[in-house]
Amino acid sequence: MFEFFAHHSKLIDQIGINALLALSLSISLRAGSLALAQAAFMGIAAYVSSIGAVHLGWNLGGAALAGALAAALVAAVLALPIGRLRGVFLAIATIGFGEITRIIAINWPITGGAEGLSGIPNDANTLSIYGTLAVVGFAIFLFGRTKLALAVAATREDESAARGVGIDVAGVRMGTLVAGAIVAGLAGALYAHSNFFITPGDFGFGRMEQVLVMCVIGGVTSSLGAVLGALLMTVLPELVRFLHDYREVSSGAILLGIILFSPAGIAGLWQRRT
Amino acid sequence: MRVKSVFCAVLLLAFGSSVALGAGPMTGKSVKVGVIADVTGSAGAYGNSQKNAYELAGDDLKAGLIDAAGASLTFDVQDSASDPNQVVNLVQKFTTDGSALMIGPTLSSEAKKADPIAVGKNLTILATSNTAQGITTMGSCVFRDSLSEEQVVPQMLVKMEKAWKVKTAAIIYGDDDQFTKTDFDIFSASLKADNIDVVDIKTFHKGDVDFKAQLTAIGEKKPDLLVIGALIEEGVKIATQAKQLGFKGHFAGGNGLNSPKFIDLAGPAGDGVIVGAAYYLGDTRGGNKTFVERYTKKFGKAPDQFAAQAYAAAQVVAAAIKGGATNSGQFCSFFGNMKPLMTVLGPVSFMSSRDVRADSAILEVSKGAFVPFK
Amino acid sequence: MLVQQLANGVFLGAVYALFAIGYTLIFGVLDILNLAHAAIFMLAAFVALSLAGLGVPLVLAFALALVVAGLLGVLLDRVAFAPLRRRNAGTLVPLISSIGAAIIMQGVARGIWGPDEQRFPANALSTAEIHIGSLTVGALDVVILAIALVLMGVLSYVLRSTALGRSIRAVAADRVAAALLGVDIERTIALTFFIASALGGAAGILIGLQYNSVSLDMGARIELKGLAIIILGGMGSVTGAVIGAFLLGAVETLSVAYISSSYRDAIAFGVMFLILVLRPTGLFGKRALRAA
Amino acid sequence: MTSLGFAEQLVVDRVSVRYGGVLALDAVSLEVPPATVVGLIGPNGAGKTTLINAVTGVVRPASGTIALGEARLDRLSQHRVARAGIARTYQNIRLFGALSVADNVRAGAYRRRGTLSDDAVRELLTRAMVRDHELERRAGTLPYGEQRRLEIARALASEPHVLLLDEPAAGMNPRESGELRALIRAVARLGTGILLVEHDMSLVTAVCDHVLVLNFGETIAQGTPAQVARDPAVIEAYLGTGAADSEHR
Amino acid sequence: MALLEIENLKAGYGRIEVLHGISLRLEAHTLCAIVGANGAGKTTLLLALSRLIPIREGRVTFDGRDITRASSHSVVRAGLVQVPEGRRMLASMSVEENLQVAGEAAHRGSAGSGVTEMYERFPILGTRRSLAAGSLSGGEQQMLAFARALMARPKALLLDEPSMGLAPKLVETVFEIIAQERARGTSILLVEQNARKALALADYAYVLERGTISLEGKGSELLGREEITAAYLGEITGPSSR
Repeated sequence: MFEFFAHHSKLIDQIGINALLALSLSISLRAGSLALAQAAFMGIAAYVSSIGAVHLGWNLGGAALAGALAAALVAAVLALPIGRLRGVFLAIATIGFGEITRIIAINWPITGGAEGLSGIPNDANTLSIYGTLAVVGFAIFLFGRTKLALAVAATREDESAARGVGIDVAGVRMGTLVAGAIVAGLAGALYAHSNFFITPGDFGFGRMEQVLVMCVIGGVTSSLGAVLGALLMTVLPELVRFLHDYREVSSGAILLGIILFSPAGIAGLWQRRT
Repeated sequence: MRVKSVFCAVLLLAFGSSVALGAGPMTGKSVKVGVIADVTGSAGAYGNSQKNAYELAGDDLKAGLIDAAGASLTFDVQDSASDPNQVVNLVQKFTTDGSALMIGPTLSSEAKKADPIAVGKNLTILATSNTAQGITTMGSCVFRDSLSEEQVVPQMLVKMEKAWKVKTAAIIYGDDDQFTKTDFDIFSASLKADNIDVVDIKTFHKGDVDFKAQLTAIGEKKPDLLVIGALIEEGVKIATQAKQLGFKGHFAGGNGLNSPKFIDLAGPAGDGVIVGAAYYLGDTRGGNKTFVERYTKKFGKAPDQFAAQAYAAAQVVAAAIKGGATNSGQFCSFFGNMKPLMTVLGPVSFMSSRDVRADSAILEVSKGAFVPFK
Repeated sequence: MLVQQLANGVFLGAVYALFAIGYTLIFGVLDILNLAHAAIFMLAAFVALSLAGLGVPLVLAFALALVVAGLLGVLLDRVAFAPLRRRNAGTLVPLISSIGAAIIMQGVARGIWGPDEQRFPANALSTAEIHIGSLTVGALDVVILAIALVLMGVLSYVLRSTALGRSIRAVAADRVAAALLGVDIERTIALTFFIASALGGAAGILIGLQYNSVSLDMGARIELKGLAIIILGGMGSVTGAVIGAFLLGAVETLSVAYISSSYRDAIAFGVMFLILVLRPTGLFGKRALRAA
Repeated sequence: MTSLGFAEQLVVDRVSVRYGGVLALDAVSLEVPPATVVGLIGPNGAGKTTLINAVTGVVRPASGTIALGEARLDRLSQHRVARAGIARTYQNIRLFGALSVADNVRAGAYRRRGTLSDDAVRELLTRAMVRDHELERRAGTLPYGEQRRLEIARALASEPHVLLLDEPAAGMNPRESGELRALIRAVARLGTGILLVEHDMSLVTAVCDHVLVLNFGETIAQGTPAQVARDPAVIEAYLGTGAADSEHR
Repeated sequence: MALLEIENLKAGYGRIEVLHGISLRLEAHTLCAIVGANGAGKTTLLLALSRLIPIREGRVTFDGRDITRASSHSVVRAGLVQVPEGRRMLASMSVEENLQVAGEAAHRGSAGSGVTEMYERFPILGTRRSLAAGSLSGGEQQMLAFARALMARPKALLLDEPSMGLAPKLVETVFEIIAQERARGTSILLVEQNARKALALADYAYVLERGTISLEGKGSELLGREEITAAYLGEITGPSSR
């Protein structure tokens, strides 16, 4: 057991970070918003926390909080112009936002541009990653029992009817975007602090696609599903290593297979609710 | 004359090693080297060359063209799919599976994430394609046999200025790639040092295919020299489109353009481009002629710099084994004290900074081939 | 310089347009974002290149590759979209399945053609240049522009004046009404995929020719640009996609020339973002496909 | 059961609504006092839906005022109107289909403090005559009639001052619509004012204290159901001559 | 054998079964009415017949052919054509294109002379031919909806609430068109809430209540039946009929 952990600790850390990312996306998908800015939020927090750690000597806790806060702030500002957008349009607007963020990171001297930011203290360990995951998971669980969770679900189901019972739909959507950004931000900070080095390319459309796939594979709005999706999609490339040149094909095929044969994602395989 | 003597040397080497085969002082010892390469994904073209080189090295070990003193030397090449996470996982694998040495990963940005893990586990690293700054400073056993641009570019500019009296230059480079951004930094510093006036700087992004807007703007300024900070794909298009738009100046590029593929892809548009490089395909030292022939035969194309640097790494590793190294610590101390070793890159040794000390080549594309620039 | 830059923008825009038309056509008819469009774009270029490599005349290779791209599109629909359509899976799930399909196609292409960038056989392409005053354009660029315009013209004619076009527009306007009129919905969708993918393939081949390079990741960049274009023009609008493409070509070249090459893509996406926020229907809106 | 003896009166005062250049509602006034059922009838396109939209904050009146007691509603956003105490049902049922029956009712009580207990939910279901009390069942899987009644339960859960019912009898058979009649009266008796948009004239006649008839955005008649039914302008506009049954959904 | 025969048909949406075993017959050259309150399943029945929703159980034959599992377009091509509720215009396409697409779809090719015939039959459409269908008035749209269906030269028409949302005068016109079409020999299955008018016109009629047939008989007979009037006409005819 210990040996297994020693051999795979980095993989285990990645699973944790990816689970946080998938969770963060599932939070905004819960309100029915297909906002695909998680990679950008992650990046913003990764840079804020790393710059703080490198130049100002912040410790992990402070850096992670500052990063998450910065991501939350950006999300709150972003929520205003995109408030009217829905569905694919929202998706595209947020993808555009992600690209703009990435390009700014490339050109802004403080980020180190394409050459990346190095010297980030490597102080995020498995404990801090899974501790954060547990706290976030518990927070989501607690939130699920509040009235606000009902407001979020109602907003997803029918915005107009939700307004009709007094739910502030714009507020709910902004709230979930910001909450998602905080979680993505924590993931970003942990990512930076367990990777020594970050570049803008770490937070591009490819990353966003990856997170989206994990989340949908898991079952879109299920927290457990998001974690399972992250687990599967992180471990899969390592598991199919023996396929060599056809690794890519197999992961695409598995993705397609789950989509086609289990509409509710992995979570739906045993968690069929009426 | 020189060709002849090298040929003899190769023959001797081949003869000598075949004698050694199966009966060397290291017979019965086995050494596994973990290789991380981006065989697939966006950096797949480079990783593939590297993978090919180790495959050939495997063949050549059997054929006795590389001498590992009878030890069984294997290169465990794993694909990291241009995904830093997979690189990290592979490094962890190699720190625990008995690998005596790690070679790779392909990209500098990957190395910066992954190498510290190996350093933490005291696994010696030999990088073959990382050219960014700050690679070997990550640990006291991190080496590279890839010549950095800083070592090449200044010599190159001096030569060009002499030949052409260059007064003004423009730079176009990829600003979202670590390698090409480094190119830009080094070129602009060297240009400044040489008092060459930089009249325009334009950027592009990875995967761009159309550079006409940038080149039209640059063309207006009529610089004597256009510096291309690009990898092959973009570099080819930049050279082609610049010529198409009627650019009359000279072209210079960094290591990124030094590949037979550049000539292949650029065709006549490549003519006259000067590159500062770590490897010269036409070099005849260190078994390079045989290497080029065997590589071309096996893979249907000539080796590029990535392949050559990887193959040279295999030669260095074999030499280390011959020198008695079988574990990480022994490799580290062997590399640190290595006398110049003749490889396909020419004589190679490591400086105290663990960067490589090797010849640079200033090459010119001429009639579809790289020739030394005079 | 402005004239040269605008000309650069036009040549860039023509191929963008071909790519984006297919994107937008599928969105117009099915309301889904097909992220595998870029993979077909890439595969078509490789197919054409391989055919040309076998000695097939370029024109024929082009035509055959278009057919292959079209058939790939039909296959894509059958495998990745049709099953989801039957269970009314919404817009998000097909988006993901298109990502899955794209990964598979990418992997297959790598298996067949390897990771290296490739070029068309030497002498297959003209490198002649045309000079008009201070303006320099490649003869090849002009030919490609002409092909792109002809293909767009043909598509516009098909959509406006043929039975097939009318049935495509009918399905885009109201799938149930079209079915009740006797339109074979699945066949129409298959043909839409054929046309859209063939055009996407044409874009891939023409870009491959124009820059004489075909590579595995050629789809990745244009994928996001395609999104910007169909937003500029209005999702689902063919006319919009064409105009959006030329607009993006112009925005890109002019921002390089007059603002900053480093922020070129940020400016392009910024314009897209603004259009989405200020006028989500784009410059033409979805209705335009339906009216063609 | 909760008594709402203190319910506020809804006052719509000379409200006009414009869509582009078209005047959809022209200075319409009406009052819904507590414990009163007011009927709103008129041909399709007469402005009934527009009036409901104006009251619920979906559209903003070009002129006129809407007030609930002392509070002005006409400048409030939709959810604030709902929080002020206006609840509604929809012509084409708009339940939260993937949520459970209980969660639909609880969402209805969103404006109230705390969350409803299962017992409170059951009581509301009983009041609204929902037969199926399986609280965890997905609302979208209920039969049509049950969905309509669940929607009413959701609206009642907010303990509204005023309840807007948009064609609640649509799709109900006579027995069900008879039950609906009793339900409406019972709700009104407890103090809630009700604005009922309905085509089923027998229901309107049976439950309404006052009826307002709209045509082309204008009020053309009002009074008791009997008065309105005799009004020549109403017969002409709404029922048509010789085609008494032409106007329905 | 009847032109259209439905035996024990069950259908619905998702988990909900709306029709619980419907059997009915439409004889050739007759008009058969289906009346019932909103939500009774009338539209569901027509959608199932046009094969837009799956038939779960039972059998449908049309013109001697089993169409229980047929595709929607093959049903149209066999001559069973629906004029849908709400008219469902292809709003941004012109009047002429609406007709063309219908003709081309039904005959797999050219719309032929059908378009001209429709202009002769509905002159108002001719004057509007290049306008977008969405810009027509309600009455004009209903005419276009009819004309579009007739482009297929149907043997039988399925009409779903053709008088819905129309002014009284136009309702008369619509029922005139229905009568004419029957006179031309087309069989018609008419779904209407306007039960009086429908029954008056019908050769035979069924009353649909909550997914099952509760009554059937000749149109004129049903019209006179007390329980029909009480149960189905009472609530939809308004105060003047009470």
